[in-house]
Amino acid sequence: MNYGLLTTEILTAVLGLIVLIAGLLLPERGKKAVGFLAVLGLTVILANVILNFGHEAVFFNGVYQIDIYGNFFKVLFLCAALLVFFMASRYTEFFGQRKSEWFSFMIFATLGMMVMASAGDLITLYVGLELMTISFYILSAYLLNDGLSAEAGIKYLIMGALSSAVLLFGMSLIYAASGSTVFTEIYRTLSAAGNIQPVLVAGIVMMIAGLGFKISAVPFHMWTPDIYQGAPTPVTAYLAVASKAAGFAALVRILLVALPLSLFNWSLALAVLAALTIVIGNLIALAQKNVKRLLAYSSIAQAGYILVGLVAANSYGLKGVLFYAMLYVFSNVGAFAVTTMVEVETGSTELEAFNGLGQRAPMLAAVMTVCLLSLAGIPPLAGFAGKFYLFSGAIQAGYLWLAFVGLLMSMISVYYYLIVAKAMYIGISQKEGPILVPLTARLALWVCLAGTLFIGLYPGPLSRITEMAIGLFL
Amino acid sequence: MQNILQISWIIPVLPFLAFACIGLFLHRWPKAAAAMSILAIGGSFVLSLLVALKVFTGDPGQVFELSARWLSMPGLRVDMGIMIDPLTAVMLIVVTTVALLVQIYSLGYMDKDPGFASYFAYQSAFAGSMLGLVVASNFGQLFVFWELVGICSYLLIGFWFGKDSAKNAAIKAFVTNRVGDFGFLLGILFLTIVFGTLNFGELSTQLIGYDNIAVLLPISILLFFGPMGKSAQFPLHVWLPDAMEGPTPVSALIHAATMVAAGVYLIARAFFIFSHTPQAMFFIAVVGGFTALFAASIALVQNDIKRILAYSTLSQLGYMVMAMGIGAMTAGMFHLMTHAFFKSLLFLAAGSVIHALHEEQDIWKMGQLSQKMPVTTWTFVIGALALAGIPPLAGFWSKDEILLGAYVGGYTGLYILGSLVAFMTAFYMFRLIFTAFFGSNTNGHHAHESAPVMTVPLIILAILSIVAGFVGSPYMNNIFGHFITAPGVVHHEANLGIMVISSLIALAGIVLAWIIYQRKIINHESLRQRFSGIYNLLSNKYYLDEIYAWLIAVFVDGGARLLEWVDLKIVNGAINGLAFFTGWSGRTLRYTEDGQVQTYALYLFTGVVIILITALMAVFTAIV
Amino acid sequence: MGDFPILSLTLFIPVIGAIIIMILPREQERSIKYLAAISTLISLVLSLLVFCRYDMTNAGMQFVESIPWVKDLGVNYALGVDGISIPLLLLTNLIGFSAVYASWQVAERIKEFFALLLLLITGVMGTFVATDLFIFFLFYEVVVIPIYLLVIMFGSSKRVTKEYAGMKLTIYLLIGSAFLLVGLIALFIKAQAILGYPSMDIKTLAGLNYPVAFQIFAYSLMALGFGTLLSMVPFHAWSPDGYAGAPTAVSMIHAGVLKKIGGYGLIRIGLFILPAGAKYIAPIIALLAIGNVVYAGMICLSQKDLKYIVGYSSVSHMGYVLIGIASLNLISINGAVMMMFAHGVMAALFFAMIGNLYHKSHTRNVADFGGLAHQMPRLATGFMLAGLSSLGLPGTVNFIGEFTIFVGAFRNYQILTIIAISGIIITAVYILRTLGNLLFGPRKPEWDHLQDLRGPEMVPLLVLGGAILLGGILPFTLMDLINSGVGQLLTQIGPIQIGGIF
Amino acid sequence: MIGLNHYLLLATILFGIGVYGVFSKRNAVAILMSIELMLNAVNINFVAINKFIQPSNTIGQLFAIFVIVVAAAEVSVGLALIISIYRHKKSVNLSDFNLMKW
Repeated sequence: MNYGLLTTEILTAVLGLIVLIAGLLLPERGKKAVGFLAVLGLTVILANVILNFGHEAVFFNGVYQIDIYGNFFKVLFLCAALLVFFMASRYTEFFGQRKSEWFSFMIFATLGMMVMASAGDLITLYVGLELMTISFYILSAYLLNDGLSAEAGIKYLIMGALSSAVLLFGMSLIYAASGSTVFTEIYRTLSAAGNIQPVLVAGIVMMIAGLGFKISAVPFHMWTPDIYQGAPTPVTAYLAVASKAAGFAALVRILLVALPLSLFNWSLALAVLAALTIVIGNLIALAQKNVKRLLAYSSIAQAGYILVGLVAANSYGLKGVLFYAMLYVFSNVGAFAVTTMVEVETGSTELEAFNGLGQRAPMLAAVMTVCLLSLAGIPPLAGFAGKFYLFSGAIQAGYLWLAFVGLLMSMISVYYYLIVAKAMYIGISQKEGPILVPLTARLALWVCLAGTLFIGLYPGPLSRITEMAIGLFL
Repeated sequence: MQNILQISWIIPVLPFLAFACIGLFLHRWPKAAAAMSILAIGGSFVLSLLVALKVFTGDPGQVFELSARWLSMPGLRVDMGIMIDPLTAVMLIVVTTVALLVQIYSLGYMDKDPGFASYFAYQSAFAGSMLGLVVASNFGQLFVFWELVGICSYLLIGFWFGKDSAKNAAIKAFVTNRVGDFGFLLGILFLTIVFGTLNFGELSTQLIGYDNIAVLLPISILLFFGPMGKSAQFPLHVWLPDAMEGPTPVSALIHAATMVAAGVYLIARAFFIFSHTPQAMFFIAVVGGFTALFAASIALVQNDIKRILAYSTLSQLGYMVMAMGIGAMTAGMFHLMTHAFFKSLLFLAAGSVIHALHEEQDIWKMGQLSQKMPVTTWTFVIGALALAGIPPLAGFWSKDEILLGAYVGGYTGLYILGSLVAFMTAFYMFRLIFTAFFGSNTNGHHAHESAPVMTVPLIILAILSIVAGFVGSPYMNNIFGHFITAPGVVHHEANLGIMVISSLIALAGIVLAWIIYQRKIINHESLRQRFSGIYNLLSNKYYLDEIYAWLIAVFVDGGARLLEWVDLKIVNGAINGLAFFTGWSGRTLRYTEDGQVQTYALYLFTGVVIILITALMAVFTAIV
Repeated sequence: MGDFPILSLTLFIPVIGAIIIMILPREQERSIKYLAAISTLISLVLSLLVFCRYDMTNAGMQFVESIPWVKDLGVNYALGVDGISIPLLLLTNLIGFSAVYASWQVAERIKEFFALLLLLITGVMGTFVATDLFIFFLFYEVVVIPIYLLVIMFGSSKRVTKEYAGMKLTIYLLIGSAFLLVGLIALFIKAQAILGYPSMDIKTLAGLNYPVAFQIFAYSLMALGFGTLLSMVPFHAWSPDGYAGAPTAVSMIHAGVLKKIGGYGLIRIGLFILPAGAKYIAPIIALLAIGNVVYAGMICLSQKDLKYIVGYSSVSHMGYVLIGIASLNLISINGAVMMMFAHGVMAALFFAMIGNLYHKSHTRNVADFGGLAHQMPRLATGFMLAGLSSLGLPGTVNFIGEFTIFVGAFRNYQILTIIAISGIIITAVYILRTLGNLLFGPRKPEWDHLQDLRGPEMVPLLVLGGAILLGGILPFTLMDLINSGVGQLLTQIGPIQIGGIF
Repeated sequence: MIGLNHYLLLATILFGIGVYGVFSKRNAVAILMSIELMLNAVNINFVAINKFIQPSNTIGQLFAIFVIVVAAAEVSVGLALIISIYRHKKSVNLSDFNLMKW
């Protein structure tokens, strides 16, 4: 066991604590440095992950696994966190004194996700998940004076706790069926047993429900719009991309390592869930007038697309899951970044707030348009390549109908993305003059734009990395 | 001299070059444009003469062919080429002569018209297209130029586009022709799939011994649709009278002498196909004969000088088509040639009158023109005599040969019909002459003779109207018949009896007109009143225009509105309905999200329970 | 020329132009316009070069470029042209160049306009030069968004608002492409199963033997997708409304080339890869094609708005292309490709003239006009040229297309072709009526202030009009090229699968 | 004798009561308590299963301890949130929190 490979997690924990303490110790004027510290720290950690990308190790009899799959998600979480930090530079002013703690909670949430991605055992998974979730309870309610934010916090708390209970109950049933909590052990015992016990089925279903909550799959998605709308926008961005990715990271590993299809065919059930998620997410999004809420429904639909890859559970499908999760970071953070700028400028995230953005800030409008269309899956943007993988996987696995549903709905989804574009380009804004975009935020926007375009135009590199990452399942 | 044939492709190209030059460079200089155009057609005329000389001094059966690849792929080949045989040579002479004279005449007639340059451009384009049609070596090329003469006709009919009537007449002409071309094109397509070639020579070779009537009959009938449109045969004749909205020289050239005769030329050119199917031939003969009678009857009561001539043209075209149908191809072509000369003469002379009277076309508002405009009058009379078939003018010989063909060929009905038409022709022509040129009305007193640039062409054409018939006269070896012939065409011995009868019939028509309109022994007003039913029927052209207009309004425009409704309400409605339904379901579904955490929890648990039950059921069924 | 990447250059010069335009300050209006004109001109010259340098004796893909792109999908960045794609590439650039000039009068947000326009042109071009299915599809949908933005920003609202028109156009076409995409992916997966390795190379995919049932399934999806883009009845509803709402340049490009991607796809992908499927579905397509010709043609008769007339007429003309494709023989497909080119230049010229007139008079209602030939003889010439080629007059390139299609189609579908040919009468009626009411008749003094075409406005007329006449008078220049391409394609499919009459 | 099934039944009933509480209560604190019930049901599960099925190791009991710890953290954050919200809204009634819907 090479404990050196745990540096990433350890460093992240340390960074979180340092940032927390620095916030307390530093004088009021020096608190600006906290954000800088957080960014610097995360960059170092990111560099560390990338440098050790190919190294694999199993800790404590499989309880914790460092592998490319996990590293891939760690890079994803770190990128997302960095982008969110950059783009939130102006927004953090709203947090006032509690700004420095915000960074630390974000880092702890990241740590939780990392643990989820690498967890090889139910207990570890649970701990990581709760670390992330509890951090997000706090982050969602961070603007305590804002009624919406507080409401988002309490709703997330209750729903989150509830879903944890369901998840745990499911875990306990799996434990009952297999007598173990380590994924590889579970598989070994169950495959030796041969027959399928109803207890196991109930356990799988409840666990899918618990994790399905995190990825906001229908019908466990109900919290998503409210929390996304109420939470501070950068938090929403992080919640949307990273928390969802972490949920998928865990779900894929559990389902494929501990409970593979050879054991029990969960794929049809997931396919139905995926289809429902895609359809309902997109349909309700059509009727939205608030951009954050619209993006929330859109993210439900996106979860449906990613699920398609898991349903397929073959090379293309799984690659698609990872691929899509990664591009989703760039596209969705880009969209939320623009939303953040608009919110800071106008104090609103209603559709009207975006009116005339094409004139006032062409850059913001362009990034928003590109990112939204990437989410819609329009070539040559990243989303198309991702969907191509996902639906190739689905068709290869025989889910032709799912590909039909998914692609049709993704074309319908263009409607609501274009409604935003329409507001930006032909809406008439109340105010005139350009919108100030700080340098850091500008950087985030450029990265999102470049990432979305690059992945779309040249998917080769990312596809090779995902290919390595899914090696462990095939 | 073979060289002259080698360069004969220049004949159709020259006018096209003139057209391009005028269109691109010379449209600001009308005089130069006109000079260019006349020079070009003059060149074509000279070349045509040389070509004709070469052809008519040679062996009648020889065919010279030259072609260039134009559109080709495995299974389809349309060449642009020339095919020179006696038939072509005759047509070349007719077309270039009349076109040249008409263009010269137009210098005077179109003087001071703002569109002078474009008029000559169109004239050149027409001349080029017509010559291209004439020399065509295959059906594809023929069709190309067939359409091109159509569009030139459209442009020239609508030349005075400021007038709504001209605009509508142009559209009517083109669309009616399109109906004919529709069938013609189908015929061509049939030919391609049956014989795999469109070349006249190859087709005629393949047709030797070919007797599958079931294939040839539809082909012949479909091909005949083309001539029905272009040569204005009933029931597609309606455009030609309206086409008189164009400038009169245009009517003379296109709608009397050349383009409308293209249909007849086509039948002659493709005679080797038609002659294979007696049924088709009979159909052609009947259509032609009916058109001849039908149009002549309408011409009896028309008052517009150009319309009388137009119906006369229709009637004569019917005559030619009938000739083709009864197998007298030589006679038909002969009549085509003589008709070209005397009918263009009549039109040009009428144009001279109209010009002098400042666009007055009603014959009842003319009168006593003979004193003011002697040249015009007497050339017109020569033309009319030729048309009526008074010996020894050109029309006599050609008409006589057709009647002879009908009589000897056993088509007695058609012979009687033809004679009747000849009588009517003589009558209505001299009704016109006695009223307009010799009548008592004094409206014409301020008229004056036209300029030499207009009268010289009249005189030349008058001479041609007198002498052109001799080339086909049986008393002068019938050179025409020697050269213009085809397998299946029968030449009959001259029949003096027929000649005398037809001359007498023509004379009778003239005399009757003289009695009624000059001597006024019979009052034409009271005649009109007595036969008011027939008169109205005839003067309203059998109400065909109205019937067509009604049919178009109901079926075409009504159908269009119906389909538009279908498109808007059903096709678009379905789309909008689907879109609305999608949006509606979104708007409805969003109310599941009611803001209450406990509702959310309810959904979560319900979801879990449903999936659980389904999964367990699936597992149990699998176990059981 | 060797390794010189002429196709990539042709493709990306407009993109470079667009990027520079985006960088240029908003005030540099002249430079922006000139830059757009120059970049499209360079592309046009390059594509003319390709046209001239293509070696017809050695048919097949030439000027090939191939770079491995995505390994696990078997995607290569592969470009190449043959006799089918060159005419369409040329068409794109002819229209693109003209469209820039037809938009010379755009006064607001010039930067956005020309940048988007150039992107649009690249997207369209890309589909014609791609020899890889993935790259093809990438370009296939690139165009959707620039079009939407151009429509809502610069379009016009008449019977329908521009917002509605733009949205309808976009969503309709995207939904069509969803079916197509399912078909493409299914094809890709199937081919992978047969080959044992992934490949997106169109030629490789075409070399495989797919089960007939699969071919029918995949081809019908493609027919649906490409058919929608080609405005196959009853999936045409986007077309008239879309053109009516779009600004001139977009209408030109959309009607001129974008639609043709549908036809191109049906030949290059549908027929080439899935010949047996094509054979089964062809009669249905032929039947719908008749719907296009007659149904849409009849609707033209009752339209009042110029753009609707041309919009429905383009639907009607696509019927010829469809029946050409459905007839599955060399002649008919040659004709279909020719017709695509022909209709492209014709429709673009029509829309350029309409756009010019609308810009000056602010109305497109035919009844408002009359006698315009008095005031605007050059515009009238443009309209006449477009109109006459629309009704398939010999001497215009459209005649060549229509005639060839008729000859080819008549071999397989006599009755349907006869009905289709009746379209030439319908077309004549509505085109001549429209032109008559628009250009001829008494002079109307309220239009005396309208200026005739001049300066840059003449460019579309000269370029597109020249193409119409040149192609019509010297058809072999294009037809030999097309024939080499189609011939090669049909040879590769093999004689067994493509029967003459079935 | 009391066997595994009895424990599992107890746990399920407890879980059911928790679920019932979540649906029937309006007070946020009460709902949190109901959720605690559900978590405790899980704990009973773990411990019982550990005892009856896999007595060789203590994974189940360990898991239960983790759950207790995490639940404590969750509740503490939850209560803090509820208190802070109560300061602003003067209510902990969940049906009052519906600013965001549809």
